[in-house]
Amino acid sequence: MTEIRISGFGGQGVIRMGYIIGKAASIYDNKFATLTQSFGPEARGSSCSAQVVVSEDQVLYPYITIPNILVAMSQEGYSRFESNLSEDGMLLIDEDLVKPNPPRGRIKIYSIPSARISEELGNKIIANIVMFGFFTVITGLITEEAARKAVANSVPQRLMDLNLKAFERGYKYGKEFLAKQEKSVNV
Amino acid sequence: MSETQVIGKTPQKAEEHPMAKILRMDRIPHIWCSTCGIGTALTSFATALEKVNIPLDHICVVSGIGCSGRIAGYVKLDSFHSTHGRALPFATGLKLGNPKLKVVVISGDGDIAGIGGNHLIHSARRNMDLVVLCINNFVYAMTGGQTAATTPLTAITSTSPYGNYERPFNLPHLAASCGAVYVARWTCLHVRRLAKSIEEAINKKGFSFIEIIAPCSTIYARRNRLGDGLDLMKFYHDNAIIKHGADTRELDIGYQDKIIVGKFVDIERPTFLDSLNAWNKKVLGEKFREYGGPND
Amino acid sequence: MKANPKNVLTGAHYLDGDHACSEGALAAGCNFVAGYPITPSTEVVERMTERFPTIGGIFIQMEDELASMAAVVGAAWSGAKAMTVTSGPGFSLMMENIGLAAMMEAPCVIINVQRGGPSTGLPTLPGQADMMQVRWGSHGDYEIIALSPNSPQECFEFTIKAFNLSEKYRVPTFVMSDECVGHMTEKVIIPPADQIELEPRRYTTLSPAEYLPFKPEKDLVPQIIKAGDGYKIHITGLTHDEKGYPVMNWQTQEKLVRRLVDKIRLNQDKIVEFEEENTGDAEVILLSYGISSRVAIPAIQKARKEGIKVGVLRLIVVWPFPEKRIYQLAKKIKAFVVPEMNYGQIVLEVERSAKGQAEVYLVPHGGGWVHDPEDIYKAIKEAVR
Amino acid sequence: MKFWRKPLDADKIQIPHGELHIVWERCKGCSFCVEYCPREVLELSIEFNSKGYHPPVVKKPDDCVKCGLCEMLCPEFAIWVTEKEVDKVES
Repeated sequence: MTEIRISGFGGQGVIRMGYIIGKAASIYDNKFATLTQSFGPEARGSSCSAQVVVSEDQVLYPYITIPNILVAMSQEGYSRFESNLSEDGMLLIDEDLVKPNPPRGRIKIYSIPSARISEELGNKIIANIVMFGFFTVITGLITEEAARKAVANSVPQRLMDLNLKAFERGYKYGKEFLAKQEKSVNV
Repeated sequence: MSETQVIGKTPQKAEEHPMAKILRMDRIPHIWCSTCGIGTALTSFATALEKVNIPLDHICVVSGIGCSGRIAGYVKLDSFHSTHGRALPFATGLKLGNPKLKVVVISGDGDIAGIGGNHLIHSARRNMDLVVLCINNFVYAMTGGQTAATTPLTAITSTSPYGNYERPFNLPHLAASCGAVYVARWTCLHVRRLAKSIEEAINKKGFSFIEIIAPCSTIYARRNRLGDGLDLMKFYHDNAIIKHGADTRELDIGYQDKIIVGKFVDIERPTFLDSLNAWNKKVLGEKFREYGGPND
Repeated sequence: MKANPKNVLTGAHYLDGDHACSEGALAAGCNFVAGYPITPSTEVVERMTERFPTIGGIFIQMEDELASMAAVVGAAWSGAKAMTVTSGPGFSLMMENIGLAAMMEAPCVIINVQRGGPSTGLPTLPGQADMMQVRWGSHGDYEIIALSPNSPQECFEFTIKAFNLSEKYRVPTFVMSDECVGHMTEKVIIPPADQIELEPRRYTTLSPAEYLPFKPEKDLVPQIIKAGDGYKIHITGLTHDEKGYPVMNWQTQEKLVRRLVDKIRLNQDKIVEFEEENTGDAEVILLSYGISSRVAIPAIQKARKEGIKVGVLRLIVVWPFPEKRIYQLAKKIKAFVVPEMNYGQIVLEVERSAKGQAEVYLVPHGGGWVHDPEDIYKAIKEAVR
Repeated sequence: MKFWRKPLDADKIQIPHGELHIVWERCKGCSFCVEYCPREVLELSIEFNSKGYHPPVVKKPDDCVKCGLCEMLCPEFAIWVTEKEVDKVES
C-alpha cells in the first residue's frame, strides 16, 4: 500500500493531479486507489492538498496516515506536510518553488522545475501534468501506459495535445534525472 | 341530490349548479363562514375555466394552508393541498415534472406573501409559468385572525389588539417588481372583471399574479367593527377605483381607504422553461434533448 | 423493467461518491431534481446539471431547501422521478415537506451527504449524526426507508436501490451518505443498462370512476396516477380517506396513519438488507453502517488474527431496522460493538432489538474525521473480556 | 316588454327570462344576491333554513333577465339561474 500526498496552492491543479494518479492506478492498472481531498477555504485560498492511497487490495481506511510520497509544489505545502512524510519516503518538489531543508532519515528528494517547464510550453496550468510525468518515472507506482491514458482521459479534448506534451516533458526530465543520479552513484 | 331546491317558495325538482362540472359538489357545503368572500372568488375561477382554451384535464390547482388553501379541495380538477407557504414550490415541481400542465396556485395572503414570500419573489423572478390567485383578507383567518404581512396600518387583529403598526406589503407592486408578466387586483365584488382577469391569466404564458380582496367577516370585520361581509362588499363598492395600468407603486392599501383595482401589468417575457430550452439549444445544439414530461 | 440505455454511463469511471450518486440517479431514470447548494452535497446536483440537458431532464435550483423538497413532491405527482440532495442544515429545513411526501405517498429520493453538526457544524467534514433525524425528523407518525453507502460504488448502487424502493412502497427514501464517502474518489463500475433492474411506478389500471387514490393493494401500497391523466384527484396533507378527501376524526387517522406505518413495518422482511459475515460462531458482532462499516474492517482483521471470534453485521438498509435478526443473534453472542460517527443513535436501536440478551458497546466519534480502527479494535477486545 | 318609443332594431332585441334555482339548505344567508341583483328580484325569506340562515326567495320572478350576477356573487354555489324563455320587444 502506498500513501501519497500532493500539496501546493490553489490553481496549480493539485487535486487534478491526485485524480489522475488515482485514475491511472485504478482504471488502467487495475489496482485500488482512493482519492480524498482537503475542502473548504483552504482549497480556494493559499494551500491545498490531495491524498491518494494506492493498493493491491481494497482500500479500507480512506485517509492517508503516514505518506510514503509527498509531492510539494509550494513552500507552504512543503513546510506544512514534510514532517508527516515517512522516514524512508520520497519527496518530489518543484525546485524553483520549494527550498527544502536537508532531508530527514532516508528521505530522498527529487526535484524538477515543473512550473518553469510549463511556462516554456506556454501555459502555467499544466505544471501539475509535468509533475505527473516526473512522478510516473520517479515512483514507478503506475505504468507508463496507464499514466498516459489517465492524462488523455482526464483533460478537455482541446487541451489534450498540450497536456500530453507536458506529460512527455516531465517524463523525459524524470528519466534524465534518474540517469544522472545513477551516474553519480557509479562514479 | 337530496337537498330541497326552492324556486320562489315552491320546492322544485333538483338540478345541479352550472359549475358542478368544475366543483366537487359532494363536498359542498364548504367550510367557509357566512359572508366569506373565498367562495365568490372560487366562482369567478370556475367561470373563467369555462372559457379558457385548455382542457380541464390539464389544469391543476395547488393550495397551501388556511381558509383559502381549502379551495383545492373543492375543485374537480387534479388538486393538491400542500404545506403552509409551499404552494408555489410544489406547483413549480408539478409544472416542471409535466410541462403540459397549467398549474394554478390559489391560496391566501398569509400563505403566499407571509410564510411563502420568498417563493413568491423567486417564482416571479424566474417567470415560472404559473397562475397565482392570492386571496387577501388581511389576516391569518383560520388561526383566529393574527396580523399578516398584508394587514393595513392601524387595523386591529388578535396579535395587534391596539392596532397594527407594521407596514403591509403592496402585493401587485411586489409581484410586478419581481418580474410577473401579468398583475391585477380585484375585489370579490368585481366578479365579472375578476373572472375575465383569471381567464386572461390562464391563457397567458408566464407568471401571472392576481390579488383578490376578500371579506373576512368573522374575524377581520368583526374585530374592527366593520359590520359583516356584506358591509365590506358595500365598502368595496364605494371605495374601489378601477385604474388599469396604474403605477404599481401607488397601490398600497390603507385601513378603510380607497382600493385601486384593475389590470396593472400585461407584458411578455420568456418563461423559465422557454429560457432553459432556448439557451441549452443555443449552447448544446444537436446534443440538447428537451424534456417533454413524464412519458419522455 | 430495465434501465434506459440513454441514461446509463456504462463502463469503469473514477468518480467521487457524490458524482456516483448522480450517475445512480440517472441510471434509475431520475428526470427531475430540485436542490439548493450546500456543502458537501453540491457535487451531486452539479453533475446532474451537466448531464440532464443531453439526456432529457430538469434541474431547478430553488430558493431554499423547503422549496426544494416541496417541488420534489409536486414533481413526483406529475409523474417525474424526482430527487433532492442536501446536507445538515438543509436536511432540517426539508423535514416538513418530507412529512408531506410521506402523507401524500409520493415516490421520491432524498440524498443526505452528512456533515458534522449541530447547526452549521463542520461543512467540509463527515458525520453520521442525522440517522435518527431521518427516521423521526418530521412531525407525526410515519415510516421511511434509508440506505447507507460506504464507497462511491455503493453510492451508485444504493441510489438506484433507493429509487426502486421509493417506487415500490411509495415512500420517501433516503441515501444517507456522508462527506467522507461523498468526497472520496474511487473506481465505479457502471453496468450496461440491461443489467440494471428498475421498479416501475405503480400506475393504476382502473378507470377514473373506479379509482381511489389511497385505496391500498394487498401490500398496503395504493396505486398511483399522475396529474393530467384525467382522474381529477384531490391530494392533501390533511388526514384523508381512500378518496383523498380530508376527514378530521380519529377513525380516519387510525386507518390512514396505521397503514402508512404498516406498509413499511409489515413489508420489512422484503425491505431490510444487510451483510452478515462469520456470525455463526461469533462471540462478538461488529454492527455498523456507512463509512464506519468500512474503517471497522482493519479492526476486525486485527482482532481475528488474535483469535477473537468477531462476526459482522453491516446494515445496507438502516431503516427499517433489522430488529428480528439482531434479537436472534443477541441470544447467541456476548456483545455487539457499534461504531458510529455520533454519540449514540443507531446503538439505541441495537439495544432495543437485543432486548438485554447481549451487551451493547458504542464506539462514539463526534464526526469531523472517521474512526481510528485502533479504537474499534480496543472496543472489540473490551467486549469479549 | 314595452317601450315608450320602439327601437329601430326592436325585432332583433331579445331579452332573456331567467329562472332562479336556490338550494335552500346550502345558503348561509350572506344576502349578496339580494343586495346586488340589479332588478331587485330577490328578497330574504323570513323563514330560517336548518342552519339558522334566511335564504333568499324570489320576489319578482318575471323581472329576472338572467344576468347571472347572483350566481357569480354567491359564495355557496346555492343560487343559479337558467334560461326560461325569451321575450320579444313589443311596441
